[in-house]
Amino acid sequence: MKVLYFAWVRERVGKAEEALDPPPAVATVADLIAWLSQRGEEYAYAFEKPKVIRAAIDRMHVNQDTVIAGAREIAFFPPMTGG
Amino acid sequence: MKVLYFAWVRERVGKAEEALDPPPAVATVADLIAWLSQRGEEYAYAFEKPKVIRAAIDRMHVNQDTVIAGAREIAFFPPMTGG
Amino acid sequence: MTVPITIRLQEADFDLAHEVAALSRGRTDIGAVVTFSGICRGDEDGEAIAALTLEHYPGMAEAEIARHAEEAVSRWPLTGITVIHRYGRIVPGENIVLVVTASSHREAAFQGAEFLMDYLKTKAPFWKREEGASGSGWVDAHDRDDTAAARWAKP
Amino acid sequence: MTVPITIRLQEADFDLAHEVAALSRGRTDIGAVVTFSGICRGDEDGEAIAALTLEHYPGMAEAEIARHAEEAVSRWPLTGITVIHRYGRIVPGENIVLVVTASSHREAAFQGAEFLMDYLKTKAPFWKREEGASGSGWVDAHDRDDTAAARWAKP
Repeated sequence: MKVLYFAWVRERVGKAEEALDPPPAVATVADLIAWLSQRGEEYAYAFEKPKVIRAAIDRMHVNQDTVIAGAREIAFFPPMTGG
Repeated sequence: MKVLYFAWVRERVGKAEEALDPPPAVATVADLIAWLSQRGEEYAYAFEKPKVIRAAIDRMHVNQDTVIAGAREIAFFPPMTGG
Repeated sequence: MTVPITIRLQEADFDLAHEVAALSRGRTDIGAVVTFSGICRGDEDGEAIAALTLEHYPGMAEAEIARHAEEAVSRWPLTGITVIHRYGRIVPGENIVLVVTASSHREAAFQGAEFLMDYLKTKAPFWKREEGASGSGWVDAHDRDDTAAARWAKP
Repeated sequence: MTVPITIRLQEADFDLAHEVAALSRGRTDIGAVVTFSGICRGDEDGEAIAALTLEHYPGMAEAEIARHAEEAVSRWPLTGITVIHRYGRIVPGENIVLVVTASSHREAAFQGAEFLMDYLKTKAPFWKREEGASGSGWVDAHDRDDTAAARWAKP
């Protein structure tokens, strides 16, 4: 799956997107955040306050208990500040 | 005092303004409406539903129980429909 | 700082972009500008309208609008207000009224514009006469406009 | 009749008058047009701002705005919507966002514009980075924007 990062999540992770293939035990968005957090310091920093992180699956806002099976594109970002 | 009429009150009275000098017994706006209504058919028609009529004294909205003493300009008109 | 308030009653049309630019040009304290344009529609409750004619009470109309603009400034942190109301004959598609409010934040700009429009509809001394397919006549006041204006009444 | 909805994300500035004209030209079913312009201010909570940089999620931003525009059309009798949101670097005094709503009556136009702005502030995937006097950083989301958006939640 394609994983995208925006705003300070992108800056902390150090990249805007990457292709990832998490193990089957990573079932939900929250699982994916926990799994990512273990991938290195930059991820641990980006996801240090997981409750602040917003997520979208295939360009729709989702809660962190949403199942990620079948997702093509998952994005992580801070609360939106547009308008 | 100067008395002004607007919109359909003006059309029914048949004039836009006139100078009037009502007798001292005409104390309030309601009194003035009643006194005007006796001045002729055109006035009776304009003021046939006195509760519908709005009034202003010296360009400020007033209720019909407002005293008219000292007024320089009194206007009568239907409910406003601007905007 | 005095809040710039512009009020004009005129027969001529107005230009939305010009009025917004006049209010905000050279300023960096404005974060939100709301405009309301009231336009003459081609039908009213299903009946075709050929034109509206707007009568007003010169002198009182300006004063009433100015009082309400000052009240809006006292109630919300507005940084500018423009109100233009036309009178005379207006055909469908033409502008009738413009309200522009500026503020640092959007809530004040929206609230100020709604407040001013509700008052213009119910308190400003203007009267509309409609030329319709079946003759012409004065427009009746709408209860819904009084209801809208009542929400701004202070306790 | 299908309600015309125009949504654009762009780096370039927009022209308010052009967008309003594009929405209303040649139509006589519009009685009210509300516009909201969001403008980059020169200070935020007292600190001078040199510029904002807006990042967005291409693809999702358009889709999110379109969904909310459709929802606005389903909730109020709107006859047209235009939403333009800029991205990239924006200096004080420049436009950030434009919402235009048209309706036959003013209530729907105001409500639709406020609804869309509250959602743009809280749900559309845009992020602002500020360049201030004491460095630069991402703008925090405001609780007051969530509160504003929550008033539109359906029971």
